[in-house]
Amino acid sequence: MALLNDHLLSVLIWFPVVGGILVLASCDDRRAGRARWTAVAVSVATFLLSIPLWSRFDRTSAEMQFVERIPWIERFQIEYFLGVDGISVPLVLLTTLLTMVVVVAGWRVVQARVAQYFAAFLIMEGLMIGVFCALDGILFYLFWEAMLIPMFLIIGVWGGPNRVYAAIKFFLYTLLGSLLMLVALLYLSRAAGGSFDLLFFHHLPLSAGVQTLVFLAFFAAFAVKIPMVPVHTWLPDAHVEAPTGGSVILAAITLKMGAYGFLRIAMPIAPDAAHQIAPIIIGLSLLAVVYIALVALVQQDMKKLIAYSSISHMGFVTLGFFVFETRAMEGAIVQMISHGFISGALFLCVGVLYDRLHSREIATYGGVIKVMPVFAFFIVFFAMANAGLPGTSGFVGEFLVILGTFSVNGWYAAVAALTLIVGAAYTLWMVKRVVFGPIQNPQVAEMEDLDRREFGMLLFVAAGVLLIGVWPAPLLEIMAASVDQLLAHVAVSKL
Amino acid sequence: MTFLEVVFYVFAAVLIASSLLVVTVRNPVRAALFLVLAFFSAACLWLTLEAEFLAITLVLVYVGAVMVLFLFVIMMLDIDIAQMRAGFANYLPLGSIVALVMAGELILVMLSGEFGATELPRPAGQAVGYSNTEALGRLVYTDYVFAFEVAAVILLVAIIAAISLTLRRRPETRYQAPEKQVRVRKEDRIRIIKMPRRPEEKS
Amino acid sequence: MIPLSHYLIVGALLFAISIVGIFLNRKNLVIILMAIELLLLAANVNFVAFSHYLEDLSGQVFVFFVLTVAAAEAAIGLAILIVLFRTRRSINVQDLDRLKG
Amino acid sequence: MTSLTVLDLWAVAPEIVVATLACLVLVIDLYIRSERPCALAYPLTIGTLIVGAVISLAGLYDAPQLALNGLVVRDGVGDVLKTGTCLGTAAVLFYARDYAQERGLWRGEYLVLALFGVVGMMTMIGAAHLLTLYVGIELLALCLYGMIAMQRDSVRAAEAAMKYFILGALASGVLLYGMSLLYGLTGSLSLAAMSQASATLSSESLPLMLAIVMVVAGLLFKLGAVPFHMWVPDVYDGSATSTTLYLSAVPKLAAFAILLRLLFSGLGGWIDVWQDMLAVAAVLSIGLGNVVAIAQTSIKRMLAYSTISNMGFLLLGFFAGTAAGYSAAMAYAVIYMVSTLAVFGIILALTRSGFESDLLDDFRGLNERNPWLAFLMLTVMFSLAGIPPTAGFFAKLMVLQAALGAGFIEVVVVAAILAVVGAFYYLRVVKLMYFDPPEAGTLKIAAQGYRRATIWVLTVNTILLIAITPWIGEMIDFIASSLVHLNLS
Amino acid sequence: MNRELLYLLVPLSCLVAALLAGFLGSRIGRVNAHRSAIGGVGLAFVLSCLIASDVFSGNHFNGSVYTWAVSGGTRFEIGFLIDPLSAVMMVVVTFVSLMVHIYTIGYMADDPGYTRFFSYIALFTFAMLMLVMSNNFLQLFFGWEGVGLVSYLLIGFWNERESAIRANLKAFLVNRVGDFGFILGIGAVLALFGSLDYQTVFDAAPSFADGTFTGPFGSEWHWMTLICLLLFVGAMGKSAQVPLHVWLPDSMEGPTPISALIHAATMVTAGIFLVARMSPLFELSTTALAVVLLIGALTTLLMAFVALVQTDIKRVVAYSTLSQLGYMTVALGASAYSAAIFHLATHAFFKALLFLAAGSVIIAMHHEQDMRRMGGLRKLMPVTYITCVIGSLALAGIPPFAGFFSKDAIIEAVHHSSTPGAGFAYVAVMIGVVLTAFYSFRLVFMAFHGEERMDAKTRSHLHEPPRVVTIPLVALAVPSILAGLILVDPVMDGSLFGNSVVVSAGPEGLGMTAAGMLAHAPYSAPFWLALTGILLAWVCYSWKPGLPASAAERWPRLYRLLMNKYGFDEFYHWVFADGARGLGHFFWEWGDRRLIDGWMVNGIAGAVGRAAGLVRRIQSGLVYHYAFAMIIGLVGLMSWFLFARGN
Repeated sequence: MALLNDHLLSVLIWFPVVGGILVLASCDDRRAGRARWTAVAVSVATFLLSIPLWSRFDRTSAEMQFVERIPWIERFQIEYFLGVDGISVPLVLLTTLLTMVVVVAGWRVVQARVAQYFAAFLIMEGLMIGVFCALDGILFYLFWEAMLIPMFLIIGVWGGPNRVYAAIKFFLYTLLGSLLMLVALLYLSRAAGGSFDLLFFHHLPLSAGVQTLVFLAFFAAFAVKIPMVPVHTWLPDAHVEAPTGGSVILAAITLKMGAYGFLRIAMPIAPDAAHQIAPIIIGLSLLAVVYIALVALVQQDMKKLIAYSSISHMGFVTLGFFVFETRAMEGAIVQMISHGFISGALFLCVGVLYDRLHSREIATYGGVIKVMPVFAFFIVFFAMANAGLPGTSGFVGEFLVILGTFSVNGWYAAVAALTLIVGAAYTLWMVKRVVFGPIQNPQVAEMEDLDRREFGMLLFVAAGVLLIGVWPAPLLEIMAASVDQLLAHVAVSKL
Repeated sequence: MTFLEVVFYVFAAVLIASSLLVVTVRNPVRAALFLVLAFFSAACLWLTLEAEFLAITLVLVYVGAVMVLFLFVIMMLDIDIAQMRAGFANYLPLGSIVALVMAGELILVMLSGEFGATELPRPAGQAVGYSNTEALGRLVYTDYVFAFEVAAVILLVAIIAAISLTLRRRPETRYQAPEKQVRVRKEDRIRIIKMPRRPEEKS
Repeated sequence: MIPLSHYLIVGALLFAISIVGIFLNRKNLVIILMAIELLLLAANVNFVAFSHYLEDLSGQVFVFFVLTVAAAEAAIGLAILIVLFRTRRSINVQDLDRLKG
Repeated sequence: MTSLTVLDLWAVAPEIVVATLACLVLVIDLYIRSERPCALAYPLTIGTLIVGAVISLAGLYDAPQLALNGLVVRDGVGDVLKTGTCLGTAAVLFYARDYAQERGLWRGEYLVLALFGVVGMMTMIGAAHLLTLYVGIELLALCLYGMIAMQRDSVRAAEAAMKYFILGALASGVLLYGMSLLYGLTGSLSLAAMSQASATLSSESLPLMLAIVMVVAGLLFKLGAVPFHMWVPDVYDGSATSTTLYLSAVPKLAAFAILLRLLFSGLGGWIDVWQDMLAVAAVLSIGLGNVVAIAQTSIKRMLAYSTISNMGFLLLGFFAGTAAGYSAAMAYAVIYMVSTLAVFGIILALTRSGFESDLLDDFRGLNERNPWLAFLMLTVMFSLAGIPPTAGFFAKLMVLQAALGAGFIEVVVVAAILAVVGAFYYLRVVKLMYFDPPEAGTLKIAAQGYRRATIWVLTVNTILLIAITPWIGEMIDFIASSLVHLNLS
Repeated sequence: MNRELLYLLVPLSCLVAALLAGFLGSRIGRVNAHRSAIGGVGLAFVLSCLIASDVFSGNHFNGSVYTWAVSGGTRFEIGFLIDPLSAVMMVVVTFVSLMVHIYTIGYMADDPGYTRFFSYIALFTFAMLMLVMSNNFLQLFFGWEGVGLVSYLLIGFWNERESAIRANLKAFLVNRVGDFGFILGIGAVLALFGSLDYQTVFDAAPSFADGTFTGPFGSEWHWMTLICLLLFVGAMGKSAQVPLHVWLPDSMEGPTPISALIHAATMVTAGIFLVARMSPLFELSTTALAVVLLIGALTTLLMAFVALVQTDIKRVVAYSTLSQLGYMTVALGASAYSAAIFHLATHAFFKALLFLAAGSVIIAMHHEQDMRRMGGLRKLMPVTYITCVIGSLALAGIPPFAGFFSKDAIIEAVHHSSTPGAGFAYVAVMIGVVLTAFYSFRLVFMAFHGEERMDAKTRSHLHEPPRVVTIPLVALAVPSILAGLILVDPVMDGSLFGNSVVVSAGPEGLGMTAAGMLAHAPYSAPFWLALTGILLAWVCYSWKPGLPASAAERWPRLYRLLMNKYGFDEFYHWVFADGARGLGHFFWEWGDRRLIDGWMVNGIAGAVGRAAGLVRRIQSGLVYHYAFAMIIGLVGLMSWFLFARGN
């Protein structure tokens, strides 16, 4: 119990990693069932372990909590330094929650190299939690990069026909950004007298020029990960080719790592540069909202469409960050969580269809509601959530961001609000062509509705979407103190 | 011009000329012979520097042993000399430019006067009875004994390598392998082949 | 009297000639090996000259070792040459192009 | 002239032991014939190397000592590197056995040359004098020429040996010429004396610059850095894989040692002269190595270019000229050696008689043929690419940090971007192993007997690259502590 | 009983009913599904009536149910504001909804999506109630979008029909255009007032009345104008005002009960309700009011003309709805909020009636909607006929039917309005009166009078639909007759809505009473204009049926213009649908695929690859090349150091 009290974060990070390694080591394809059940057990256990994070978190404090800090590489003052604040806690929970869903989603679909598949997800879970908890620059980078490996394999091994291109593109794109971030971290460490403590970096005085360069380096890493226009093109490819679970994790969590990086690293370390560059980032965000939405409109591939929709929604997140307004920023964080659920759910939905007909082309389908009414209910629900319907989580973030942005600049808000129209347009147009209409493809007529497993996982996610939509107060409450502190910190110039 | 200077300039000129010829002549045998000349001239130059032992060694070891080895190999390999130098002229301009640049830079540095040693006066000759060989021998067997041992290892390595690379059992020569003879079985020697009953039908 | 730099210039010229000899020669490997001997000679000339002018015997000791090494090198070089000739029936430098890219 | 003491002998004890036992191996192999080749020589060789490693390590924490009239030095860094050399060579020979046996290379001479090569490397590592340095370099070089050419029936090996010989001799000629100039300038061949001369000799001096250019050029050749890298791919490619393994993995430690001895101990006072040269070579090496590796179809050639780029990274740490830089470069060399051992070990484990496994396509679908080897290969590839949490990442981290600490931000940024290019070809191997189906007709890889043992050792070797992560700090501290006596000011 | 619980019960009973029918519909069966839905909505209706009586006895309520979120110091609440305005709306909504529920039992009897349908309409009632009962903008928006969602679902109810699913997408998107303005309006409110609570905002509004900001091109803008206009954009979307009206006619693809409920009686009135609710804000901006007035007048006029040429029975009613919504908007623009709500209420009854009557005809005709294939139904469907005539009379504004009072109140209000553009609006509404009368009776004459134009088979099956269909007709006919008479006095003297609508100054009230209006009617222009309209309709469609065709031939361009509905649809399709897709294609093809992926990403990768190939060729395999490279490197380094650095 002491282990859980004092080392909760470590447990959360390493438990799934070790679990993943065990799955990998102890199961081959002949014992796929064992791999599956072990994976489920590990992911559920991780989720249960993450609950205390929520329940024992002191919401009134903006300080780092559950802190663990021991020296690691003393020569370089690299520490094993973990801690969470109100911004990371929801993300950690999102990770543990969705990993469960993803593990279930891959249950029957993956038949080859089962143990490797589940192990990859479990290991990735731990690494992603690590990203959200790490407070040491190198530790952060370690988790950040290490996560690429399982993701690369997931896309490449279990992906679609063009998976190699997608996987390598994903990897290199991200790596390019990250290495620049590494250089920035090294530079900061040099300026800080050797330490890699991110919290110490927050208070490090830096000149305007240095801040700009450092910020741009971080920007390179995070913008790619989020992804922002124009470095987004890896995402549609990666999403399309990845297996369902990979798409879900990619959309739901890894994209959030980029956004999280802005909050935890880029903005507080280089506040003046953040202010200075904010108009550009806002411009790119708005470009994402409109340009990407239009691009999404013409996609023929469902996954690609959802991928583009993700980019567009993540545009909201960056917009919310860089107007430096409490409501907008909180909205943006809620948007991160909500997008995790919704895009994840949409990918699951596409996965359900793909499992049946092995096609992601919109044109293949049509009239699905006739044969799969329950499924149709879910996909319409998630589509509506994606379009930001009130009562779903998709609304909360968009609403708060637009509101917050408006109080800063009406024009920004006006452009952002266009998503109400275009967002609905591409989502519902897809729904129209897939779910509604007459059945034109005879294969569609033979599709079976959701089985219990699929129903369960979609219901689970839908419950989350609905809960956040109807009552986002707890979520906002947990992050409020941290966001306030962050904004207060960013408001003070370092010059 | 003293005698020493005459000796120096003459042999220096011969050295340069013969080494130029080494890299330019068509026939490798001649090249080897020019190399001998070059080494000989160098040995003479070294004599002007009172490095008697080394000069003698150069002649004995190089001219006597290494160059003979070279000639031996050239003869042994029986190379077609006629086509050896084709196309040489094509690369000459580029080669000479590089050579000139390099030589120019090196000479520039040597003449720059920044060499601490140029200020050094040419030392007076050694006393009578001074043995360069003995002095060197003392050094080599005492101060430099470790290097000497390593050099010995180098020679050993050269021997091992040269032998193991060149000594070979000729494939055309047949050796007896008693252990194989003992172990041989019927199947290794006789193969029973099924033939069509009437071979003439095959055609 | 002959200044040190003259010896050095002889060495420098030998150096330049031998180096150019290595890449100018496109046909016969043996001559490349000879150029290498010249290259070592250039360094030796320097060493001996410095040794004399510095009145320090260690330079000559060095040359002694260089000569030893050079002999060993020549032996191995020629051995490799023979191996090469046996496998390829040629010591033409231009034929030495199976490994590339 | 000083008299020889036991202490003097203790300083070169590893060299003496290995050289003596090497002679024993030579004799034993000549006179004791057995059913299988080297039945006795092989264990003896491994034993020799282990003894060498133990003796090297034995004096680790002694005070540094200049011995044998200043020809050699025994200090912490030398001990660590000698230990690494011995152990690395032992691993090389361990991995190489089956492969070399199948190709008729497994002869006493091969082992003896490998052992004498170790003696050469140790001599380089312990060198405190230009002469020791030179004979050490030549000893190693001659052994390598011999080992490469030993595959006598192979056209490629002979060609590789010849190329290596010519270019190596050219480089050592240049190095020697530089040394002669240094001798002339400082009046001494001892590195310590040379470093004292830096007080009086200005770094603006033209002859000095020339000398340093020559020396550095020679060293860069030994490292295989651009523009003296041309031998690397051809030699790696042409040699038998076991030899490639030997010459790619172990001598990097010695190469680092001679960099350290010559440039730091000897020419440390003129750092501003060689620093820029190394920086340029570093960037060019990283760039060229990474870019050209992409176009390769043979894994050995690809790894050769990877070596070029990795040596660039090593230089990146080294040229910083700080304590952190040297220890980073040394750690880089060690980690690089371990990675290289692993990767070639895997290649060797995949070969069978008549099948070289040296093309990238031979790795196609390895995950289905042998998932464990595929996983090991994956780990090494990510380590070489510098992706965390592997040791390769920390190696790169340290050198980048050192270079940044010395103020070379632009160089670091360029290196970082080029590393992305590098990641591509490592990923390609992973892609082949994991994403592509195996080619029809390729067998599953069965492991039994010696091969099974090899795979166990390979596993330890490879997993070390990840498992070290929690203790990477200790490892770096160990390496750095071995460097403290070097009088780093 | 606790009041708050009571209020909560109204929407929740509908929600529970919707969930029951929706999720458990297949388990509990059709009958139980409709029972639960009707039960829920019926309960809501009864409670609404109770609440209304309570409210009119002076018990207003404004309080929150729960805190939805707290962010940046703003509390976002879910809560109720129960005042006369919302009470009236609640009663109207629940009543019409209940009627439609009952009617549905008959209308949808054969439909496989029976339970789903009940779930939807119950859910709709829930959303609409949330909208009208809200005490803040957040919940308003919630309900606002909720009705949009249900409307989407219901228009596309017959989801295998291509036209239906196209119409529902269109409806949703056009509504979203309105919401775009709406959410920005909410943003502006929050930015200005720091709260989304009605009461807080309304209380603070006067002090911000003159607040200005600098808009584009340096123009000065009043905050109030901006807020009101943005909110009104939302209202335009929901209430289908020109130019955002295009979705409403298409929404007739849904089942008829839906047309009655959503697209006539309730959802489309949300915009009207919104503006009335926001009267404290609109009153502060004359500009906004003028815009409202103008848009309303335009809608009235343009849509009424289109209604003249429609032949689909439902579309005629739909366009009449548009035109009537225009009336209400005009009233809002003229600051006659009470009149607008009054017309909203009466219109809800008679328009629902008309739709249900049309639906009744459609059932009888076996889903034939073209009036040119009807005629003479009067004898065959007497109940439908009579109720339909009642509805038409109410719509045409013939005293003493409900529409007369409300419409007259609007006309009077516009007449006396001082809002800029009131003159134009007055003319528009006057013309509208004629047209309204004309098209409503055109329907009556075409469908129920004259010769029977349907085919024999249909004719043989033609009969009055069952009770569940006719009872709601009758039930709706009653308020269509009486609602005006009863309500006009309290509305006009301001006692009904009290302070729930705010009028700064102007024609509100005008001292009209039921008796006075009835007495005044024969002397007023609207009355005679309406009669003229009916007469014209009789002339054209009963007396001389060839007349319309010859008129169409005489003015072909005008006819085509009207038939094409002024080309809005084509224009929007061309500009927005095709435009967006074209732009999307362009961005994707040129931006993402060629510029970013092709040129930047793969281009760089390709360049690296080519460089690799190039450098690889330098590695020629020839040893003298290698030596040369080394020597060049050496010479280069030498030269660099000796010349560049040395000197």
